[in-house]
Amino acid sequence: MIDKIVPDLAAALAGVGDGATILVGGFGETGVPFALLQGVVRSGVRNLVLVSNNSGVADKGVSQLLQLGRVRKIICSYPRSAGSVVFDQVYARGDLELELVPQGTLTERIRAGGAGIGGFFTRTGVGTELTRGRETRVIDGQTYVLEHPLRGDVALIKGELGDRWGNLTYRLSARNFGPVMAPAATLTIAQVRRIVALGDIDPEHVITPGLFVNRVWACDE
Amino acid sequence: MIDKIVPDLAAALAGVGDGATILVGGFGETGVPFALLQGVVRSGVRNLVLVSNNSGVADKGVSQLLQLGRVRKIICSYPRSAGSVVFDQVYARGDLELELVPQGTLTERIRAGGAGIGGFFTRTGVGTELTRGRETRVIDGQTYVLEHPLRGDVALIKGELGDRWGNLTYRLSARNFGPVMAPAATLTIAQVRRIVALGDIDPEHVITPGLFVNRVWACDE
Amino acid sequence: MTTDLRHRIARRAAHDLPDGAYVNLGIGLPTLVAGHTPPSREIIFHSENGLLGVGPPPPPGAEDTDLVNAGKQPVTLLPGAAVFHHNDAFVMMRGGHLDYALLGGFQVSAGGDLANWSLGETTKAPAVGGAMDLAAGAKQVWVLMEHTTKSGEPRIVERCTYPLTAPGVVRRIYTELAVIDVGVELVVRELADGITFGFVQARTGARLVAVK
Amino acid sequence: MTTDLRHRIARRAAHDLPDGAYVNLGIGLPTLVAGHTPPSREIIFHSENGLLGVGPPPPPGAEDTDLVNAGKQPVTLLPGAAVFHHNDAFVMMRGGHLDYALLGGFQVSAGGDLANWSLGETTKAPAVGGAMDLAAGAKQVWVLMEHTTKSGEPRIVERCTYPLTAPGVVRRIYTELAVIDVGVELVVRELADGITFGFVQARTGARLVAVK
Repeated sequence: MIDKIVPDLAAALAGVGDGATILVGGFGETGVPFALLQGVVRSGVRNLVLVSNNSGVADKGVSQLLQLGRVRKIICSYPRSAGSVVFDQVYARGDLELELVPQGTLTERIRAGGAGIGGFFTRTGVGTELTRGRETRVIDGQTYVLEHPLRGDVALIKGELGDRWGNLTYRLSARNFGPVMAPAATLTIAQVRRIVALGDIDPEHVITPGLFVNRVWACDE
Repeated sequence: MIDKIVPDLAAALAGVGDGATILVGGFGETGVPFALLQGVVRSGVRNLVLVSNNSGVADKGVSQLLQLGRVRKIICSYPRSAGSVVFDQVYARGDLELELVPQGTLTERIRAGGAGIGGFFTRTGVGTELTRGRETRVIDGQTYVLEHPLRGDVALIKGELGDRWGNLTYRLSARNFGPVMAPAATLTIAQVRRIVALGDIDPEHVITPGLFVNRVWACDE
Repeated sequence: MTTDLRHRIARRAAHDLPDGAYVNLGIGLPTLVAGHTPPSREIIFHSENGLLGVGPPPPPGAEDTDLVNAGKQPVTLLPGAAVFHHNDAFVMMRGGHLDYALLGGFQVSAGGDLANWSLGETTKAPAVGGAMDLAAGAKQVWVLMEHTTKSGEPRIVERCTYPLTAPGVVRRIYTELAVIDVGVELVVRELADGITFGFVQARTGARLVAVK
Repeated sequence: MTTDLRHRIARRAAHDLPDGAYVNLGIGLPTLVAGHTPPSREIIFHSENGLLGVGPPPPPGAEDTDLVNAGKQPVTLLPGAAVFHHNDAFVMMRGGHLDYALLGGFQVSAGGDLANWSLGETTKAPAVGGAMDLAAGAKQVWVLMEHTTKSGEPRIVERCTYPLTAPGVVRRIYTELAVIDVGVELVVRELADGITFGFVQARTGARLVAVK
């Protein structure tokens, strides 16, 4: 019998180790799997590479990992925002490698990682310093730049409903990166607000089919 | 006021002309917009390029267009199947150009066409005659082939519910190519089983957001 | 710039959005446009985090932390709205499905180059978000900005000195002084009340021409 | 091949699918596997047209033309099933998310090359469907086929003479005579009742070795 539901945070994060590349869902504070991130903090793992649209606000989640010096590199589109105090400090100290990627290219690179695409051409970023020196190609008279897939050892995402096969729904704009990241990691872990019985989610309303998800943990957050 | 609902088949197909490249939704007979195709037959347009997973069964839809000699070229993955009698005849006569594309590459090329991707690398088809002579590249030790986006002048798809903003749902496996093709054409036309009031489709259950759809026509099929 | 001037720019741009337009509003000044669209027109606002049909902010107390816009501010959904994931949101941008992106700007060049994401500082981290995707992908890019910097330097220039967001993409500029079309030339389409062409030209770093 | 033999091959392969496996069944013989999985195991079947959690065929009269599998036959959905569009269905294949693809075969080479989509005829149109995507994308490809052609020619060969579906992808072959692992060598893992190694070797166009 398939049962992807795990009883606690420790079981949810088992095997997440030093040096892992972790895809972290969320946009601003919306859809961020804070409880899972709190568990990563407590687990003490270090030397992490994080892939996350933002770099954390205030002192929780990604910010806390940054503050504790657990992150070697962050790949994101918008690290600096209102409340990204910790990031600003850590970055200013030179203690963090930053790979800045346009948001649409970030999500497309993650999508490619999950979809078995070896690379793709996009017009985004052409003629800017973010693509300087990169391979370009003129296609139908337009210049495109080649971008590469991005995968994680782990994805941490936040769903609304989950079942024992790993099927997920999301709530409103908390959906954001969850469905994109779930297919792109070797180990995809979802915190959900509620576990439901198999079949309770209408097959047509499943947003992330269970085969993209390894563990589901219910968390009242 | 936005109102994408059209009153009849003629209005649905206005502007679909000779030489058009038409993306046709459906898999086998499921999700095929037969009523729209019937309209295309009646309109008399010719010299068409069709993009369709299959090549029609029996004597309706794509088959009928083939039989009447309206199709110059078909781009598909599985033209020959039980009941594809018309295709077999027309093809044997040499009256039809066929571009055969692996199904996953077909859907990914259409997806790229709608997503502004200039090209992508896939492992599908590498080392086979379907990619012979094509540009390849070794990425992380694996050989990939470069594939190009595919767009239509027109997309004909079949939805379940539609509203005046063009939002669509689909029923069960009739979803297939609809959501993939809708973004990839200049003019996307949907036949739907039922028109509903704006707001009747839960925003979280919209499968094809209205901006990908130009016309919605209710049809009891 | 005063709040009143900012709203005046936003209102002017809102006036030019046609019925049925799909529009993305950049953070900052462009966000104000949503409050100024004529009620007779249906304009569908897109948010990069996966929303189409974004409505006005909720009344105080009715905010939902799961429903925010690109600026992370609470929003509502209109009837007919759709929710989708981040990748689909950028398919809409990159795939050319949005009619208009209304963006803020640091500089716009005579050739329509846009610089709006980085001041080229080396001590602070850069942050780009969806700026490059919108600039490269929308059918039309309009820039809403103050005509000059706080110290009076022109923002409309021969060549951008700040890092580019995208080259050759801006079609129109709205400032507190004028509405300027960007094409082969910079054409002043409209002057604000009481403003002369010469006054605008004196505050612009590239050659303007008057509309014919 | 008799229906009984076909079912025997399908049953044998079904026996090797572990609990919790995500499996795509090719049309033809592999389709029979669904009817033979041990009830103690949950196997999740994927269909290329956008279904996961495919159940048994509906009872006569309960068919739904909107609910079919890759072979266009009516199916049902199990509790826990998911419906998605065609592109996502192939993301699952191409992205390596399916544990097993069980496919039919015309020929398999000693190196694991698979030929199962075309007989190389020039008068009839070729048709590939999802065969190449599955062969290139699934974590493991197992081929279920008759050991020889109707005229007695081996299907397991040194080099395929039919057009390839994908090179070097087959990990295991199930026939009515044997179960053969494809690796550095072709290892006969198991012989059917009453069949000898020599009998199988005589009907195989490449060198076999016995399992150690």
